[in-house]
Amino acid sequence: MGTLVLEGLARRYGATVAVERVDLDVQDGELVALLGPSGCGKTTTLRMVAGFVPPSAGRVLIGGRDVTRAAPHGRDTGMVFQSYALFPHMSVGQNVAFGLEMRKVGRAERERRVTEALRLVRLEGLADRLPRQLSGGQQQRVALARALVVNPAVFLLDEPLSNLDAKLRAEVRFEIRALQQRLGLTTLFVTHDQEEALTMADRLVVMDRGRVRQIGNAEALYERPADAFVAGFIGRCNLLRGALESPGRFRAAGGATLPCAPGAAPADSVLALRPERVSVETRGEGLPARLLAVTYLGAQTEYHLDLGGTKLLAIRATPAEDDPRRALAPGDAVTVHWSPAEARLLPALPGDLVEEAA
Amino acid sequence: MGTLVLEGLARRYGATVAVERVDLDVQDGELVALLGPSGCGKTTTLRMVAGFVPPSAGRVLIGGRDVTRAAPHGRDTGMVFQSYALFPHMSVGQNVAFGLEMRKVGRAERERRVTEALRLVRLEGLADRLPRQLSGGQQQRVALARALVVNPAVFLLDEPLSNLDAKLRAEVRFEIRALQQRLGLTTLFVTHDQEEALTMADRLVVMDRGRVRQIGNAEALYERPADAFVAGFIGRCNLLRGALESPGRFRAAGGATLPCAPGAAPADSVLALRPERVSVETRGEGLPARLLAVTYLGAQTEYHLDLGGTKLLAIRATPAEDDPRRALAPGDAVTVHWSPAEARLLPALPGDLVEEAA
Amino acid sequence: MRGSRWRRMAFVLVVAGAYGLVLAPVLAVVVISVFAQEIVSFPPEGFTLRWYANAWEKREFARGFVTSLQVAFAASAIGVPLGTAAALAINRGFGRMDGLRGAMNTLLLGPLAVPGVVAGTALYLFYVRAEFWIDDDIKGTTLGLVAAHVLLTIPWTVRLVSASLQGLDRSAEEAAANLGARPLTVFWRVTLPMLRPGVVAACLFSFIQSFENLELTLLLVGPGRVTLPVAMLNYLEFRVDPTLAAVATVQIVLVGALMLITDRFVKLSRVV
Amino acid sequence: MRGSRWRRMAFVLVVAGAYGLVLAPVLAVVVISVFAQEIVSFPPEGFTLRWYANAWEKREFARGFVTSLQVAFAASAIGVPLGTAAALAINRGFGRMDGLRGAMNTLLLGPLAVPGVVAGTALYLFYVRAEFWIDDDIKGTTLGLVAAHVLLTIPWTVRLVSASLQGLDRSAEEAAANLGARPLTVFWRVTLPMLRPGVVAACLFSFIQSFENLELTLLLVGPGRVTLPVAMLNYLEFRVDPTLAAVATVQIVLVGALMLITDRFVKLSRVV
Repeated sequence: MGTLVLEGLARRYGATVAVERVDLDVQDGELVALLGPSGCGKTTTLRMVAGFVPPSAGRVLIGGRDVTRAAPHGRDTGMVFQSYALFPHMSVGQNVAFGLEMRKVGRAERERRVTEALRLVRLEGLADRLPRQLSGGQQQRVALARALVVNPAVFLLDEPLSNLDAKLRAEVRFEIRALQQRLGLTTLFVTHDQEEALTMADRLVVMDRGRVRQIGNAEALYERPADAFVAGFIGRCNLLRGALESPGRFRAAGGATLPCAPGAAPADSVLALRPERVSVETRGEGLPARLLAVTYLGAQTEYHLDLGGTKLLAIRATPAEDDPRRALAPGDAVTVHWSPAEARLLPALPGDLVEEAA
Repeated sequence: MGTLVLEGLARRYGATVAVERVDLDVQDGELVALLGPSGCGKTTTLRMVAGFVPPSAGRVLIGGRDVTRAAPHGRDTGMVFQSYALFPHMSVGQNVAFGLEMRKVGRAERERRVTEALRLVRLEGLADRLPRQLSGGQQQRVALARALVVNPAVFLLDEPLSNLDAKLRAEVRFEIRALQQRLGLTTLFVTHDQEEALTMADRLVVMDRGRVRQIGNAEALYERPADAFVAGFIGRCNLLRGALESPGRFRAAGGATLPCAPGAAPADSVLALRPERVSVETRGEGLPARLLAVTYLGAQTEYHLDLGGTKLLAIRATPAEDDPRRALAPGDAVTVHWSPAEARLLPALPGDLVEEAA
Repeated sequence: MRGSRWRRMAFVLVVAGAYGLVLAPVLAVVVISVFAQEIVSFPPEGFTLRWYANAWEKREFARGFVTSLQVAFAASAIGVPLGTAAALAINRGFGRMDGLRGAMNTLLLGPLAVPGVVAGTALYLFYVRAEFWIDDDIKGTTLGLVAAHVLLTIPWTVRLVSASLQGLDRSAEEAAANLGARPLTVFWRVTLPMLRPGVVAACLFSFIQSFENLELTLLLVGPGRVTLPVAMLNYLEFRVDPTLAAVATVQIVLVGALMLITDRFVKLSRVV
Repeated sequence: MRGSRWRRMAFVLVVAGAYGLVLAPVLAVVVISVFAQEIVSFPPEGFTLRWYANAWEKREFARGFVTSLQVAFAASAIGVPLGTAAALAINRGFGRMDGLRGAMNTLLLGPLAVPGVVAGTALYLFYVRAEFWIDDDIKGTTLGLVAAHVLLTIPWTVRLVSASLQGLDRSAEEAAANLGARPLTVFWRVTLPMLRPGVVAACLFSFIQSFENLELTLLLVGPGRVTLPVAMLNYLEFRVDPTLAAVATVQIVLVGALMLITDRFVKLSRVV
């Protein structure tokens, strides 16, 4: 295994910028997720690492070696494709052996390593099947084995879970992470699913429209988002446009004045407040609010609130059966409260879509 | 609007049972969701109501009239298809007018009602566009308008949100529900997404392999699931196989003895325990457990626990920064606790897949 | 990146070669038709429309052209609706019997694979017997010719319409029924308009297939009632000169124009 | 439910009608070939293989059969690789230029639409000029005939292989490169095997197109070196009897067998 370094990597198609600039160090054995909505450039970045897309600028270094101009077959990366990309005319064993064959590994050694790789992904005994005879989850594991068997310096995963159903996805997520940690694989992982990225990655790179918005671990991104886009993309978040009225007091566009963290705020700032940090009480201190809707979701309950013209979402653990909050209905008056430090002022980059609480 | 009654509705294809038996009363103005995994028979049930699939047994009554043998065009249902099923060669206006034309509504009246329906779904001014010129969300609203404009007795929705992206889905969900409540539409709604069903429906019908497992509102299904399948399908749930050792003490297959609600338990019973009802402490009273993994998910943190051979999942609100639980790492010893009443003994029907906590 | 540039050049060469090979004779005939001399020398001695005038004077060509148009039009008008109905029946009438549907589709490839001259001989012999039975002329009549050409158009129509049918979203038809449309109304208002690309392409190809057919036609035309391809063949038997090139050029232009016009409405390369 | 039963019966009738129409002459010719009398009467007077013996004795048919096989084989062997390369080049060589690709595809439909006799005339005139220049025979030679038939096979091959290419998951090729395969290895080990259905169908259809071609061939065959369809036409000119039906039956059986065998390996109704 080795390290992966991206230096000022960019890709333009004519006037269209697919990737503006990515700088990234992936440590030996680290799993880094590229996370963002579709069209953010994450897949293009991965494909530049694999060599399928030539960069317009910047460098790719794998294990310290500059491979920016190397062909895909000379890069020593192991990629797992979203569609799995198994060879339909080869058996599972032949699929897994393909990379070893290309490396001119001898027959006996090849068979040993194929068997070992299939055991690793728990597909012993299926070597003679054709890919179409396997379930989606099994095909996915064949694709993993095929990429792993050649011991690539860098492991690349392109939305490997998006074709699995929800139940299987949680399971495979766990498996891939365990495998990656056990084998110490240097991994770059592309996904649009924040839960997937949070669960699996050591560090996350949040991308949007070709730009890197923030790099950090799950906690850093969730607790200290760099801007409104990151706050809205990682977890749910109330994002309110407005302006600072006085230190610690934010006047939201809707009309309400809300307590917030002290600090300077630019003109186009946004107040970011996590819905689960907003407490809802039937009485007591806090801001008065009116309930627009209550949605029971089992473990949690969503409260859609109106604070004098400003809409706010609160998510609380569903109150116990005997709690008066259990009986709350649309139209009821409640008081809401949050620690001012939880209400952060964040810059909204031009073009960011700042919405009402989802 | 009217009521919808299904009496012993069943559909077999040769030896295959698509729907074994569905009995259901949908009240005037009520929204009922058919919820279940793919292949559970929910779509077949909807299509029997619409008349596209002739039932093998049972009756369909719309507004008290038996329409079991009526052709689709004689049923007075308004269906919104998963693919939207807009007529690609007709403009938006012509699409919406189609049903009125079939009902021989005069030109002036037709135009008035089309305009009104498009206004209702906020698509004024797009009547002359072709469907392919609209976004997915707009097409979805045209499909809604087309079904609504004829004032059908029963409104049928077949996974209407599954082709929208996550952001839009939450929004449209809210819109459809508001429209349905405002117009008092009697609605049958098919979905495989439990959150969608919980958010939108007055009552839910949980189906599995052609059978109705439970009918009730969100709270009834979540708090008082009828069996292990419903407990696992609505929200997340620890489902542990085992046997009652003594009243209030359950011996799980893994080896641990766990406190549970008192009551009789059949031989093949399952202990159902919601992960968010399991508290995790670094010290204090409770059962000793070892942490297998901790997953930070922003608002919540998942704790994968090992209780003497039995695996258990706990989900807690992420502890504050200064809480000692914030520093918990795999391998640490913790104590877990739950109110015995929360650990219910449920029957597991033969063939039910009872898994480890997901 | 260097390798990929060479590869691209090789690609372009292959494409140019294949196109050159396929189109060269066609281009050659167009060129020949406007050269002045009967045996072309290089450089050409001058351009002329003399061969076109010559072709116009030979009335067999003009008559053949009209006959071909009539027959092609009639055969398409009969064959396309029939083929469309058959395509619907094959793809819709058999419910869940996928195996049977596959067999029907393969069987329909049969006529495409039966050599034209074999089919022509078959029809000729068939007509001879049939005339013997009904005691009236069939071969040599326009009716007999049209009937034969209908056979040409049906397999093409079934294939093209089937392809459209398989890409068709059936839920649009269900939506129409749900909105109160009876089955026939669903067909005319929703199904048929959605099949338009396939049906238009079927009309075009049926017309061309019939218009250009020689093999099936050769034995079935009567004296003095020949189609254009047969007229060309007859002319060739006693004389070869650029007149034929002129006639061929007119046909190429006609068919090309027909394809271009159709392509405006339906992207042929997507349907065929 | 009653209405749907009537509709189904109507469907079955239409299908039966269309198939009957298309297949009737073929069946008729098979039946005629085994009837004893020259003019069929009903009930038949007896079955015989006399017409088959007769066909065998006419050596032109056997020689034509062999020539047809040789030409069809050679034309396919040249045309299919060329057409496959062209299909790859068209679909792969133009990067993001979708408009151009569409134009190339439509242009390739051109030859399908050029009447066979027009193309034959064009080639004949072209060969006459070419002979004049290189001062050697082309028309009448097997080489000239094969060259002409290659033109038949290329458009079919390009169309069939293009269809396969468009359904091909390119990420499989990328996976191979990622695993260390050089471009040529990727082609031989991954791309070509994945295109197999299209290539096999192209071979079959190229062979059949060449084997059954009359129009293009008619003017280009030399004396004593005729293909089977031309031999049949020549025979027809002086005599019509069930011998032709016997020859036709043999061809139908051959082509049918070829299609059935191919269908075992590649589901033709899905590819074509």
